[in-house]
Parts: sequence; C-alpha cells; structure tokens
Amino acid sequence: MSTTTEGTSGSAKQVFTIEGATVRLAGDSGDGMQLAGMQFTNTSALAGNDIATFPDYPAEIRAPRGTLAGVSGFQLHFSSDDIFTPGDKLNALVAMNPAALKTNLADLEPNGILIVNVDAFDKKGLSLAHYEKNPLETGELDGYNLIKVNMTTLTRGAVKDLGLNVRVADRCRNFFAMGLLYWLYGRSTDVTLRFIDAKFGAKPDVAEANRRTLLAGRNYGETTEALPSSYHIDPAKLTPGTYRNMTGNQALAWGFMAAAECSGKELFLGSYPITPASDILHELSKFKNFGVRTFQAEDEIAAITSVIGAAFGGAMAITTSSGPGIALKGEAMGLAMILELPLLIINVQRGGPSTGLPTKTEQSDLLQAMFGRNGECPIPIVSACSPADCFDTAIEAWRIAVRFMTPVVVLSDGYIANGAEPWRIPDIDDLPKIKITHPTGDDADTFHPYSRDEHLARPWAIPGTPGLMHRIGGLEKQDITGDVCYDPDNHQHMTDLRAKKVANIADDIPLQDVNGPEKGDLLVLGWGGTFGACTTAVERCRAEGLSVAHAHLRYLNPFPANLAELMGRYKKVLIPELNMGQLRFLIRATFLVDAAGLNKVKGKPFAVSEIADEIKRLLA
Amino acid sequence: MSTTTEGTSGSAKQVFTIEGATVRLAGDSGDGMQLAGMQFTNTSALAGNDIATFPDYPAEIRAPRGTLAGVSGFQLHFSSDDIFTPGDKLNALVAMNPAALKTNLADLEPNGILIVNVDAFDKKGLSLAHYEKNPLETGELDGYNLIKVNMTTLTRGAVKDLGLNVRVADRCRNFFAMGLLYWLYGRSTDVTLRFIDAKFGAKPDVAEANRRTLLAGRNYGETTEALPSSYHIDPAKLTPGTYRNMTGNQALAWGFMAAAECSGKELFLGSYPITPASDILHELSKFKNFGVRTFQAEDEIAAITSVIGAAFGGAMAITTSSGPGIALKGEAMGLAMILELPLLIINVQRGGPSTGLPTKTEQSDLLQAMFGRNGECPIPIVSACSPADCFDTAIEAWRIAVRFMTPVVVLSDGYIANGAEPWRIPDIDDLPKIKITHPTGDDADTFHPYSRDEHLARPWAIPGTPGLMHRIGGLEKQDITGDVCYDPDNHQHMTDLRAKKVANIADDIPLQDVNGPEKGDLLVLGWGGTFGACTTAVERCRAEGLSVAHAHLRYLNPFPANLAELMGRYKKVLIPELNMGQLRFLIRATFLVDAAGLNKVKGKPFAVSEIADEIKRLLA
Amino acid sequence: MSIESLPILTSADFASDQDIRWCPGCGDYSILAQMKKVLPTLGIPREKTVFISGIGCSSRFPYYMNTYGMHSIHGRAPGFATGLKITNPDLSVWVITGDGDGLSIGGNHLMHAIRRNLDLNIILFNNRIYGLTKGQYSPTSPLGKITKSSPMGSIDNPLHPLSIAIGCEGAFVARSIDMNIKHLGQMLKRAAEHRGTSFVEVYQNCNVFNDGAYSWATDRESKADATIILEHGKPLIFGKDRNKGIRLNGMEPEVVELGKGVTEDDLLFHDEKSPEPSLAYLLSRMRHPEFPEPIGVFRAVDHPRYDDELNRQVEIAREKQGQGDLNKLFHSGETWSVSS
Amino acid sequence: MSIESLPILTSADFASDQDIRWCPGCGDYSILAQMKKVLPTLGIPREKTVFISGIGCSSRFPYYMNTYGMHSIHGRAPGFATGLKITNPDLSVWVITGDGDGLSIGGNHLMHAIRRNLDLNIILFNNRIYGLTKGQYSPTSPLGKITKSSPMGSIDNPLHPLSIAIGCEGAFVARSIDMNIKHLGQMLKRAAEHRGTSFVEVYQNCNVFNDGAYSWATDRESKADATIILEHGKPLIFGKDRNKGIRLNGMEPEVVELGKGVTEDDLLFHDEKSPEPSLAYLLSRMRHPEFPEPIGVFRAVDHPRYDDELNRQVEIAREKQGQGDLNKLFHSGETWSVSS
Ligand SMILES: Cc1ncc(C[n+]2csc(CCOP(=O)(O)OP(=O)(O)O)c2C)c(N)n1
Ligand SMILES: Cc1ncc(C[n+]2csc(CCOP(=O)(O)OP(=O)(O)O)c2C)c(N)n1
Ligand code: SF4
Ligand code: SF4
Ligand SMILES: [Mg+2]
Ligand SMILES: [Mg+2]
Repeated sequence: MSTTTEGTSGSAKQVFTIEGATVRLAGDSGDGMQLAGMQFTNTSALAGNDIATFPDYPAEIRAPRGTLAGVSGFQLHFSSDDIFTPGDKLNALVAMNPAALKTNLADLEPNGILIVNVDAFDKKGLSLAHYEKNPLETGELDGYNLIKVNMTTLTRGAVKDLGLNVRVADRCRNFFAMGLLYWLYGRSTDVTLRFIDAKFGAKPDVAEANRRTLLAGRNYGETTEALPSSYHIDPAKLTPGTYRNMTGNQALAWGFMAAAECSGKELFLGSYPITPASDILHELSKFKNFGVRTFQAEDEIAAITSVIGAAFGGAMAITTSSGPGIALKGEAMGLAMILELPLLIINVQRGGPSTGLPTKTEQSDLLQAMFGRNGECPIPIVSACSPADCFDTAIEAWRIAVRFMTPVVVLSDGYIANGAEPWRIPDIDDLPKIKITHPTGDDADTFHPYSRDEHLARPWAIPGTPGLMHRIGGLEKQDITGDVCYDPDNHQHMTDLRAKKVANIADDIPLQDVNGPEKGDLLVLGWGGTFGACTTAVERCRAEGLSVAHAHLRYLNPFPANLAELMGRYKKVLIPELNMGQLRFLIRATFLVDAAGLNKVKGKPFAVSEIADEIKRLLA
Repeated sequence: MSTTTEGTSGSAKQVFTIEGATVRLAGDSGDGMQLAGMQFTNTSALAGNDIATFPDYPAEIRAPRGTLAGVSGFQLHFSSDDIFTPGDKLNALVAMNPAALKTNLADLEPNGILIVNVDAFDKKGLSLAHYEKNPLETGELDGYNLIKVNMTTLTRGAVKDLGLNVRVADRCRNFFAMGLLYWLYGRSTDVTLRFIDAKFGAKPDVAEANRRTLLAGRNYGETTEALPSSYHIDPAKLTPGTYRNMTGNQALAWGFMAAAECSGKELFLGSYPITPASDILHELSKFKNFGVRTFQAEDEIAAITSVIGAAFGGAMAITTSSGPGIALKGEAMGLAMILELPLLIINVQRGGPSTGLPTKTEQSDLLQAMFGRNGECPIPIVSACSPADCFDTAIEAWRIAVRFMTPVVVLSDGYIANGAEPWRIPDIDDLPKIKITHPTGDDADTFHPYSRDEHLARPWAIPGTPGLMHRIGGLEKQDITGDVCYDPDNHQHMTDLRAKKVANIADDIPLQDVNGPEKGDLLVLGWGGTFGACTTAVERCRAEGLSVAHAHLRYLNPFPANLAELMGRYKKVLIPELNMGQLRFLIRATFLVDAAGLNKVKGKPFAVSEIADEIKRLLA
Repeated sequence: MSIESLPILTSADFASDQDIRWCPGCGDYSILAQMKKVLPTLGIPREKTVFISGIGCSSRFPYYMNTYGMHSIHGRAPGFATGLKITNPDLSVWVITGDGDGLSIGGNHLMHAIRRNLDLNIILFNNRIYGLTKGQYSPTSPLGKITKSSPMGSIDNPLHPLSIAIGCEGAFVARSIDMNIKHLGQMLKRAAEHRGTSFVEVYQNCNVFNDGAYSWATDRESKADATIILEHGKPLIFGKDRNKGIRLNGMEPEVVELGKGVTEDDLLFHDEKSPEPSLAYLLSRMRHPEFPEPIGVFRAVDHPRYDDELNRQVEIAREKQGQGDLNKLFHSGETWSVSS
Repeated sequence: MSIESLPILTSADFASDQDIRWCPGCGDYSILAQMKKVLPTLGIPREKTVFISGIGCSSRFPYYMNTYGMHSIHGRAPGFATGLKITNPDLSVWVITGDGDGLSIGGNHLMHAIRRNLDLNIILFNNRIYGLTKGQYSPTSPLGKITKSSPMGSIDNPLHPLSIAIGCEGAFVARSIDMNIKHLGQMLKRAAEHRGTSFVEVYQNCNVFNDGAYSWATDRESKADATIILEHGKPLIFGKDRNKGIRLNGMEPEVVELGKGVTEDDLLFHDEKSPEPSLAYLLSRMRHPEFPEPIGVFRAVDHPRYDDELNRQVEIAREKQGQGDLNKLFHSGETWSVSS
C-alpha cells in the first residue's frame, strides 16, 4: 500500500494507493443493492480497473422486508491487476440493515471496513434478523472497522425540500451508500449521474433526489471523521482496446448475434423464461432491427421444437433455458441429433436437483447434457468460463454446429450469467467468418439428404429450394437416402456414423492449453465458471513454489485430442467442480485417470482459498 | 440324436429324439405369425420343454401386404435341456411368402428344414419381395431341406364346404403351418384346439375352419412324402413346480400386483401408451377386482406426476414407458427424488435415439436412467434379465423404493418384454412380506417430514393422517423440518444425504454372484436382456476349457458392494451390451477397470456365437 | 368425503408457520385470506385437505396453509392432484396455479383435468404476467403488452381461461376478483362444495410487474360499470345505478339501458345449470372494455366424475369377479406341472 | 407466399417414392388422395410446401408427399411448424396430427398455435383411437369405449376438437369426413387459402382398431340425416329429403321439420364470418345422435397473425432504428479505452 498526500480524487484527506479491493453491498431486496452494485461496477470499470462481480439475491421477488431470507447482495472486486474472481474475503461490507449484517459478516476480513445504516437497527429490524441484542452495541463488531451512518436520516435530509413521500425518499438510500463508497475508493460520480439522467429523466424529482443523495453520500465520506483516509486504485494493465462491462448473459446474447452476422444468418430464439437464463431472452428481444426474432414459447418443449423447425428452415436457431427446462427438452434434443440439424441449446445452470435453488449457481447439469435423452445420442458440449468468455463461446458453438451439422449444448451457469467483467470490444469485421453452404436446385440430380462431406456432415438443404424436396424424421434413417430404414446393419452403421461425427470434432478444435509448467506434480483441470478461482488459486500456489498447472476445458464433448497426453504429464490431477464430480466421472470413464475431485454444492462459487488449500493438501 | 421306431406322437413315420430345436415362423404381418408363434410356444411349454421366444414384427400396424417391410416373424427355441436364448441359427423356417423367405433365410442353418407356401410365390409376391426370379426354381435353395407346400390351396380345400369367403378362409393358413410343425415336432394339438374354442367360440364357422386347418396341416405332415420323419423332444428337467408361460411385460405386471399384495397396498399405474411398454398398461387394466387402478394419462408427464401424487397419497404407484417417454419424465423424476417418495419408473427400452426403432430391442437407456435430469439426482436402478425374471425384479424394486423412500428405475427391454419363457408359479404366501409403516396421529408431536431412520429414509406420512400436515416441494429443503431452505451448508448436507442414502442400498442388496470359476482369465459382466446369450456363451466356452465366468448385474445403481473385488479376480472383464458401451462407461468411471466391450445396436439380441467368439478372441 | 363432528376451526388454524414471501401489496394475500376463512366453514378436517401447486408466485400458496401440500413443478399440478384424488377419493384436493403455470406450460393438463371432471378445485390466479420470473408477458396478457420479453408489445392473441374451460365443457366454471373479498369467498366456497372439477379464475393484481391490470374492475368508480355479477335465474343487470343490462341479439350480447322501453324481462337471464354450455361460453366472451365482465358462477352442472367412475368400476369388478386372488390368477389358463 | 407462373402440376407430382404403409382400407388414404388433388390447384410450388407431423399412423403422412417434410415427435408438430413459419414466412406449412397426437400429448401446443394464429394449416385426423400403438382409447373416444386400455369402458369425458379450437377463438375452424371426398377436398382448399391458422378436423375411419366409428356419417342411408352441411349465409337444412332444419330456441339448437308451420326463415342461418364465435361454439356442440353433426366451415374470420406481426415489428424496428450495426451496438453505452 503506498501513500499519496494529494489524492487523485481531490480529497483533502490522506489517500492510499492499493492494488484493489473487494466490496459487498448488502441490504433488503427492496433496497436496490443490485442497481447500486452495477453502478459501482461500471464506475470502476470506467476507471480502468479490472473487475469481477457476484450478484446474489433471493428467489422471491420481494421476500418479506427486513428478513434474513430477503437479503440481496452484490459483490465487486476491482483491481489495477488482472483479476479473475469477485474475491473471497471482503475488504469492505455495506450492511443496509441487521439481516444484511447477519448474513454477510462472516465474509468480512478482520479489521475490514464495515459500514452500517444504524437507522435500520431498530427493534423491528433486529427482531426480523433474529438478533436478540443490537450487535452495534454488544461489542461483537470490535474486530472490524465499524462505520455507523444514519443513512436513512441523512438521505431524508438530503431530499427534504423536494416534497417526496417518505417511501420514495427512502428508496434513494442506495445512492447514499454508493456515494460513500465512491468517495472511499476515489471513484468519479459521473457515470452514475449520467445513469440517473437516463433512467429517471422522466421523473425529474426522483432524478434530483438520487443525484442529491449520491453527492450527499460522497460528501459525507469527505467530512465524517470516522473515515480518516480514502483509497486510490490505478487502472489495470489490460490489453489495449476499447472495453465495456459485460455480464455473461449479455455476452451470450451478443455472441449469438455476432455468430449470426459472421455466418450470414438471421437469428431465431425460441425460449421459455426461467431463472437464470431469462435475461438472454430479454436481451435478444430488443434487437429486432438486427433481424433477431424471439419467440416466447408456451413451454420448453415448444421452444426447442420451434428452434428445430427454424433450423430446418435454414435459420441460426437457438434455445435457452436452465436445468429443469433442459430436462424437458431431452426428447426433442434426441430428434435434433438424428435429424442432424445445426442448432444451439443453452443451459444456464442453477442449483439442483428439481427446482432446487433457482437463483444460485451450480455446475451439476454436465451429465444431463451428455446423457439426458434416450438411445445412443451424442451431442457436442462447449462451456463458457467467464462472463466475457460467453461471447466467444457462443460463436464457437455455432461454428461447430454448422460445420458438423449437429445440435450443440452450451453450458453457462448462474454465476457467469449474472457476473460482470470488462470485455474488450472486437471489431465485428475481425471476427472469423463462418462458412455455410446450402445445396441449391442445381444440385438436385446428385442431392441426397443423408450424404456426407469430409466432416461427415450432411447437406443443409432448406425448404423452398427447388428440386431438393425431402422428408426427415425421428425414425432411423437409411444411410445417404435418409429414408426410413429398419435394417439392422444400417442402424449399427448410422449409430457409428453419428458417434464418429461428434468424435471427429476433436480434430477441429484447438489442443488443450495449459497455464503453468508443461509437466509437474499437479494439474488442476477445470471447466466453466470455476475458471477465475482455479486460475487465481493455481497462480497463488505456483507463487509459493508449488509445481502446479491449470487447464480449463472449453470442450466437454468431445474432449480436446491431447487431453489424455496432457494429463499424463502430471503426477496428479485435481478437478474442482460445483457439483459432486461430474467432469471427474467423464474423465475417469474416458481416460481411466484417477483424478481427485474438489466438490461443493452450496449455491456459491469457489473461494480461491478453497482450491488453493486443496492443492496444498494434495501436494503436502 | 436318437431314433425311436414308434414315435410318442403316434406317427407311423420314423421319429428321432432330439434335444431341442429352433424354429421360426415368418410371414406377412397379416398372416397371424405372432398368434401361431404363441400357440406353438404354449404347446411346447405344456409338453414340458424349456422354451425361449423372440417375436419380431414391423413398426407399422399393417405394412403393405407382401412387402419386405411387412414381414413379421416369431422364433421359438424349445428343448429338453435348460435354455436361455431363442437360439442363434434356425433348425427350421416356415416362410409364408417370398418376402418372408428373403428376410429370414440367412438365419437358417445349412440343410435346415425350409417350409414354404408355394402358392404365395406368384409374380406379384415375387416382385413385392424384389425377387427377379423365383428362388424355388433357381436352385439357390439347394442347400436346405426344402418342403414346398400349397398352403393356400390346401387351406381353402380344408374349409371349402363352410361357405366362408376367400379372405376369411385364407386367414386360417397360419393354423395349417402350425399343424404341420406340430406334427414335425410331435406336439399335441390340444392346447390350440382349446384356444380356438375360447377365442372363436362366438363365431362357430371361423372356429371350425381353424380347427380343420390345424388338423389338415398335421395330417399333411403325416402323409406328405416330403417329410420322411418327425422329432421327439423330452420334457426339460425343470425345478419341480407348476409352470406357465410368461412374457416379460406380463411378468412385470403380475410382479407389481404381487408387490402390492406383499406390502398391503393398492396398485396405481399412471401411464401413456408407447411400444413396447403398452402391454403392461393393458395387462394391469384388467385387474380392477384386485384394486388395481390404471390411469391412461394425456402424456408421459401427466403419467409420472399422477404417480407422484398417488405416492404422496400412500399408494403403490408406478409409471411405465419407453425411452422417448422416459426422456419426458426427467424433470418429474427429479422432483420425485427430492420429495423422497417411493415409486417405480419402468423403462421397457427400444431402439434409439429419438423415435428410433420402436419395435426393436436395445439397452441404450442406461445412462439416461442414471443422468437424465438436472442437478445431482441419484436414483436407484434395477434391471430384469429375462421374461420370468421380470416378476422378481418388480418386487425387488418396490422393496427398495419403500425401504429407502426413493423412486426406483426398472429397466426392461423389448426383447424381454415380448419374449416368453416358463415361469415357475410361486405361492403368493411364500413371497416375503414388504413391511411399510406410516406414521400416525400419535406421532404428531415428534413428527418431522425430513427426519431419517436407519436407512436414511424419511417417514412416509400420508395425507389424511391427523396432526401430520406438512408441505413438500421441489425447492431445496431444510434437513429434518423439510421447510424451504436456501442455506448453503444445508444444500451441501442434503445433497450428500441423498447421495449417501442411495449409495447405502449397496448394503441392502445381495452380493453379486458369479456363474463359473471364482477367479480366472475372463469375467463376462452383463445386465438385462443379454442374460441368456451371456450364460449360454460362457457355458459353451467353459465347456471348451476356457477360464471364463459370468456375472449378471440386477443392480445398476448402486452396484453390489463386492463388484470391484469380484472383477479384480479376473484378468479381463468383457461387457457385452446392446448399446455402445453404457455399463462399461459406468464401470470404468466407478472402478477404473479397463473392461472390454462387445457392443451392437442392430435391434436384435446377441447371438450366443457373437459373445462366444468375442470371449475366444479375448482369450486367444 | 366423510364429514365428522369436528372441533370448530378458525382461519388461524389454517395458517402454517412459514413466513409469507409475496411482495407487500400482492393480490395473493387476499386470496390466501379468503381461503383461510372459507375452509373452516366446510366441515372438512385440515388433514383431509391438500393443496397442490405448480411453480410461480401463486404456487407458493400451499406453504402457507396448515394442511397437506405439494409445491410441485411448473404446470403439472393437475397431474399430481389426479393421482392423489384417484387413490384417495376422500381427500379434498385443491390445485393452485397461475396464468403461466396453468395456461402456458400447463395448458394441456388443465384441459384434461377439466374434461375428466375429477372432484378437484382448481384456482387459477390470473395476474396476466409471469410474476416469479420477473415480468414476462403471459398467455393472458393483452395484445400490445410491453414487458421484458415483448419490448415492442406482445403479439400473441391472449387465451381466455374461462373460454377454454368451457371449450372443454367444464362442469363448474367461475370467476372472481382478489379485491372483491366477499365475492371471492363465496366463489371458493361454491367451488369446494361442487362435486367435480371446479375451475375458478381469480383476477389478481401483481403490483410489482403488472400493477393495475384490473383497476377497471376494482376501482370504486369504474367497477360497477365494468363488471356484472352473475346470479342464477336472475337477469344480467349492472351499473352503479343498476340501470344497465345485457340483452341477447341473436347470438350476440348487447348492452342496453333499462327503462326507455327495455324491461328486465327483455334481458338475458343467467342459467348456471343449463346443460348446454353455449350460454356460459357467450358470457366468457364478454370482455372489458366492450362489455362489463361477468364475475360469479358461469356454469355449475352435475357431470360424471372420473374418480367416482373409476372406483365404481373397481367395485363392479369386485362384485362380478370377486376380490382378486393372486394364486388363482397365477394358476389360471394353461399351466403344467413338473414333478421331481 | 410468392405465386409465380408455374408448370402445371398434377396429383402424381405430389406423390413421393415411398411405399405407403397404412393398413388397407384406412381412411388416411382418402385424405392423402384429396391432399394430392388439392395442392396442384393452389399455385404453390412443391418446394414451398412443407408437411410437419407428430407421431401416429396419421403422422406418417409427410413421407408420402413429394414436398419438404418432417415426421417429428409425438404431439409437438405445431412447435416445429411455428419456428419454421416465423423464419420462412413464404412457405406454405401444413401440420398433420391425430386425435392422440394433437389432443392428448399435444393439446397445449395445438391450443397455442391456434391462438397465435400463424398462417398454418392444421389437419387433425380424428379416428377416435390410438392407431399406431394398436388400439387404446383416445381423448376423442366416446364414454364407455372398450379398448385394450379400457376393458370396462372409457370413463374420460371426451374432448371435442372444434369446441376446443373455438375455446381458443380459432379464426378458421372446419370439419370434414374422409369418405366425403369432394367436401374434404373443398375443406382442404379453403384451409389452404385462409390466411391464419386453419384448423380442420377430419373424421377418419381406422378400420383396424375402431371400424365404423363414423358409419352414421358415411353410410348411404344414415348420412343425410346424421350430418348437416354448413354453408355461409344459408339456413341449416338437412335430411335425405332436406326437410329438416335447426332452429334456435334461446341459446339451444333444436331439430325441426320444415313445413308444418316452420319455414326456412325460422331456421338458424350460418354465418362463418361472425366476429363473435359463440355461434360456431354452439354448432360444435351439436353431436350425433341428438343432432345432425355439422360439417363444413364453422368459422372463417380474419385475425392478426403472429408471423405477420412479428415480421412487421422487425420492419418497424429497422425503419425506426435502422438496420442493426453490431459495431455500433458494441460501442454503445459506457465504454472505456485502454492504450498501450
Ligand atoms: C420447467 C420450468 N420452466 C420454467 C420455469 C420458470 N418459471 C417459474 S414460474 C414461471 C411463470 C410464472 O407465471 P405464473 O404461473 O403466471 O405465476 P405468477 O408468478 O404470475 O403467480 C416460470 C416461467 C420453471 N420453474 N420450470
Ligand atoms: C413421447 C411418446 N409417447 C408415446 C409414443 C407412442 N405413440 C405413438 S403414436 C401414439 C398415439 C397415436 O394416436 P393418434 O395421434 O390418434 O394417431 P393415429 O395412429 O390414430 O393416426 C402414441 C401413444 C411416442 N411415439 N412418443
Ligand atoms: S411479483 Fe407480483 S405476483 Fe409475485 S408476489 Fe410480487 S406482486 Fe405478487
Ligand atoms: S391402424 Fe387404423 S389408423 Fe392406423 S393405418 Fe391401420 S387403419 Fe389406419
Ligand atoms: Mg401470473
Ligand atoms: Mg387416432
């Protein structure tokens, strides 16, 4: 930590330069914590920091006010260094009420900054949080840097002459908290002031109230003696380029649009709302001027069947859902597979089984993606490893789908979907084109719907093309002609062909790369949203001298061609997953490698320390 | 083959005593081959032979008459020895038309008996079968013992004075063929004459026509010079008892009824028709006087949800389907699992993927049964290995379901479902009771819906019981109380608990037994309908001096507790499956055992020779 | 259902110990309150009462009732209820569903439950929006509705729950409004008392994602003109001053003013017991703002019930064939003996 | 749909090279024949025509047409058709389904397709039985039907396809009979020509598992008395001697004899264009044997079509916002630059 006497923020107080910080805003679901978190994120990103976020909110729309179940949190990690996770331990926590304090305190580091809204610590608030005594008074918070702020009072004061009713006024409290944090971390209020203009422009008094509260919060930081100093964080050394913040769901949506453009297709989405996938539907439904057509189907089966229909018709067609919805799509996925049509099935995973924990993250649908349908039915699977990575994953999935004429499953998860990080904006012209050829009427004489090209892909002949009329369906089909066929040998042949086609994708995807030594004591093998935690843990352990490398799989079916060889170069393999060992199961079955697992299903991402500790335990 | 001068059949011709024979009747779907096959089966069973059958018919209700696609076949293997399969090679083939000849000839052994209805070998018949020349005249059948019979003419002659129209008369041809076979294998016509009375009693002229044709066929055998001798087969040395013929579907249905009786429950079936599972629904719907309630639901989802509702209400509740229907049940299976209610989900597997080959057999839904739903969702799986074994499997599945309060998947397949074998009738009072206790109003003070007994089973408290009112659902539930609970540690705990409960079943099921040496060069590890082929192949190889044993898994999740140890006693493990290696995948992942696979998806069971050849290849 | 002499229960006895997690101001509270009020009047013990729901805000209902309950999966509640009722005919089974749960993913199960006419009470909370998933349009959202998934306005012609129920020839079909608590209580009671599937649509305000969807039907000024209360055998009269009525012009209803040559006798008379459901269908087609929307019982006729019929078949089978005997069954037909 | 000047096609041009695998005598043959007759008269090229079906005997239909086709999965054909039509509005898309496929497992999709009113032609082959799975009762089987799965008789009140379609306010709803080939051809043509979802129920005989289900409507002696042909603007007259008619008594239809003081003008006049579907609903309720069953077009009105509306929104969006530019989108809102 370095000290500057004159803060870049123009504060009169002392300013320390730090590498970064992890901050969580926690309050009632009605307190606007998600909005505050997003603003803090954008502001930090625009300040040039690297960022990672973790929003966490209850399943209820509005759980009863002030209760433990109603707490909503937003965690932001920002740094002048490359970061990959929203952070394990909090440097600062803002607790808007007693329930938020109770459910979040455990994550605050010793001596961490703890800002509480004391006004909310009244009898009712304390009892809703099941506090028998007021923790602000028992001394139990002595181990923290406790900053008590009369946030409600101060907020009401700031807006008093605007004539708003109390409920509306109190809803500005989140801006007060933001203002205070902005001061603390030397952030500019510009982004949020612009946001206020755009969002509340139509209600000038609300806009003004939010503006005033934001600034009141900032000024409070500058004036209160409780906060003797503030922090400065340098911009991160990111690859040059223009950046914006992206959540995983938005990146998927935009990735699909980019894939459509790169392949000269119009995009069709058939979907049925489900948490945490719905935002992809919401995002894509905004872009009709891009020729994006979204169809909110009556259920998940109608969604995927509409997508198969659209794919038959030559569109770039995708369906989005989460675990329970994907379970419903199994039968139709089998049809898509035997029809050999290109389409994407996106699973933004959440806590299972059954309805499970709808707003929590988990990686427990991998085996469902592999095997969740009848018969021998191989479907390629790709996964995204971070919010920004969703963009590339979307494009890559579509590339595979059309090259091999196959449905492709894309796995994301709730953590990636709602988390945000900086995304370096590509030039759309720099993205590789995806070549698609449809046979035309000129091919009529030689056309066979189930003939094959060098990738074993069948031709994508679309209705409307003269001379290529043909019928497809879910019964086993004769090789080449595609006619219904009950011949025993043909069934074996077609089963083999379909398996081989998918297996061959291994030759068309990059070899698996590794972060760390080429060989050594331990390989951490991950997939999906654990990327950040694995990366950070492995780097930390390597910094401590351990011989450990990290490989993170994008391709889960088929695996990259060098995976067996790669794993063989390490004495041990550790597979951390937010499930009970699903990738490990596939790795063991496929390669007979006795990989160790680090498994957790707690609705939360891994802490870096959990993985680092396990690495150390294995290498001890 | 021994010779008797005076046949037991009272034939004047020479009679050879043989161990057994494999015979196939093949004709057009409209020719009544399935009926004839069933009669031949019953007759042979009643003659005391061991039997095994393999019906094989087209997916169409009535494929176009005379075409290759329309051929329907029924294969019967009967013997004085224990047999386990319907036989690889045919000793005799009856071909009612050219299409039947074409599609079945390859299975007939050299010099095998080939009976053809020459009347059907006219221009139209030949051309429908894509014969350019009449094979009866080209000499291409010289390698067989060809018996040409004017079956149509002879049948019409036999019924001529009954005044039936030609179409009705011609429909008796299958009885002519049966009569001929009955003579050939020294079978009594009694069973079939009784059947004719029962079935056609209401139409005396049809009954009479069938009777006459049957006897005409038998007499033709006795008189025709083409057949110089007939065969005699001694009764098999079966375990003493009373026997009847059973198909797999019937045995499942009766097994469920027995399980209901043994556990003091009434049976509820919620199902939606699908081949080859529908017959279970048909069978059970006959037994309302047993308190069996069948509900033909609007779809598979309604079927399983009705079953979950009935299980909640304390019934013995089951749902039956095949692969595509099971795919639709995935979401609800997840719910059943987290509700921890006992119920059975039966999958009579058929050829996949997608609609696949509906009337053909396959074992390719094992991984679907394991993983076909979202989240960490373990469900026990048991499988039946033969038609008669379905009875015991049904009871065992229910025993596990209620002891552990869990849904259980039962895997059968089209081969078992439609195949028949002798079933030794148990005395219902000898079947072990299945003990079920429901908490009562007296337990109200201590009752918790998610408390656990020594099997980790929760109490099965049923609506209607005073004082035990509680709510269950698909969200994660708090340990013991069952209340909705989003607590991270609780989710981990409950996930672990549910997994452990299922894993613990391994302590409650028999250790895996082995047929053959305790240790040796090769273990053939099978499951499901391959039982007969595996048994016969292994016994044959052992007879040839090879060191090979056979273990056949009833329990697929969890595996028997000694399986790892057992496999370790053999140098190699071979897993033959009618899929591309699904059990092998589970075995590799679970035990890291590099088992070899013998895999086939041709819509047909294994031939014994296929497995025997592979054993020899592996041990060469 | 066996009705015994019971301790007298109160609304509070039907409240479970769970915190209620609907948004403050949600119309669901009012339906819950009425249900808790009505149940003690039915003479059915709590333990004989079961609530089964799908997924949605509305579907959390069972957690709040101190009865048996199941919060199942999205859209499938009628299936669970069917299996439960068939096997336990003496239970009083309620299905709680939403417009998305019941008419989007679950439309088919709803339709089949209604046509089978098991003795179930199905209450559909129609807030014309997906509440739990935070505000997408639903099958009952009006054309042009702007939501998160329809930023340019919904283009799906809405479904009308009662028209569909009558399309399936539902035997008991009714409608009420969350805010009209007395009427709502009556409808719940009528539904409970009807034998066969009772289908009740409740207009329910989602004050977070679709606030005011029914203000025309609940606002003091407009409601008398915008709704019409159906009463069996009575003419269709409405309006603040009860001076307007509905008259039939051929097959088309029209609004007329009373007086000015039009008397009550010229009006359409409601007949909830009409065996022919065409009148009920026509009433279900009267929509705001062209017409006052009817609330009340559209149809209440006695139809055979699946559960009764099935259990009757069981009885008949037992009478005719005797109680099943497995040993006898196993030995029926062709058997043979092998002796040692 | 772009209609170009085309080579004149014949019925035979629409036949595929696949062997037809229905049972001899099955009513499906007749429907296939009429379809092949009608299509060449529409002026739509074969390659612009697509048949999509579910699973069932009826659903094998696409294999026999030399057009594009998909034999999909059980009950879901409307979903495939919807996605195809949305993305390819110039295709002529037909959905072929059965009473099990369309009303049992697929009831919800059918309902939603009808209400969305995409320009699809849905033909439901109603043989009142599950043919392909060998004879279980279906949702349209009459009460008491004895089948493999209902040995004591079905106890499910049947669904009536047209009542349901009208319950969803279907814009084009018609019925015909396999054996009445001229009428059937007309109905298929009317369905094809109607813009929006055309729903046609065809009474189809399954001579293997449900033979004679419609003999009253096809037998020479009975059909004139047992059916009534709907014609727009004409009174409902029927009978061998065309001396019987349908009159409205309040909301209930009744059979009257003409003459004896009853004139044609007293009869109910058919109005397929009535914006109010109550008449069509009432007609759908006329059932054999109480009434002659109507065949013909029950309803044909112009409603907004989902596919049109969606594509209109795309156009409007493009007009208002300009054709989308990804580079612009990516750089919209808050961005920042990092330089090396
Ligand atoms: C299979 C499945 N698909 C989707 C969802 C997500 N989901 C939960 S509730 C709901 C809709 C709720 O709408 P409605 O039934 O109207 O209930 P409300 O919340 O408005 O009361 C959806 C789409 C789910 N839980 N399961
Ligand atoms: C998911 C699924 N469930 C069940 C089946 C079995 N199945 C095939 S067709 C059919 C019913 C056919 O009845 P219908 O739609 O009336 O057609 P029909 O054969 O009478 O023309 C059923 C139950 C299936 N193929 N897929
Ligand atoms: S979101 Fe709407 S329906 Fe759901 S609880 Fe809140 S107000 Fe009620
Ligand atoms: S079973 Fe019936 S519907 Fe199917 S093809 Fe045969 S006659 Fe036609
Ligand atoms: Mg709703
Ligand atoms: Mg049918």
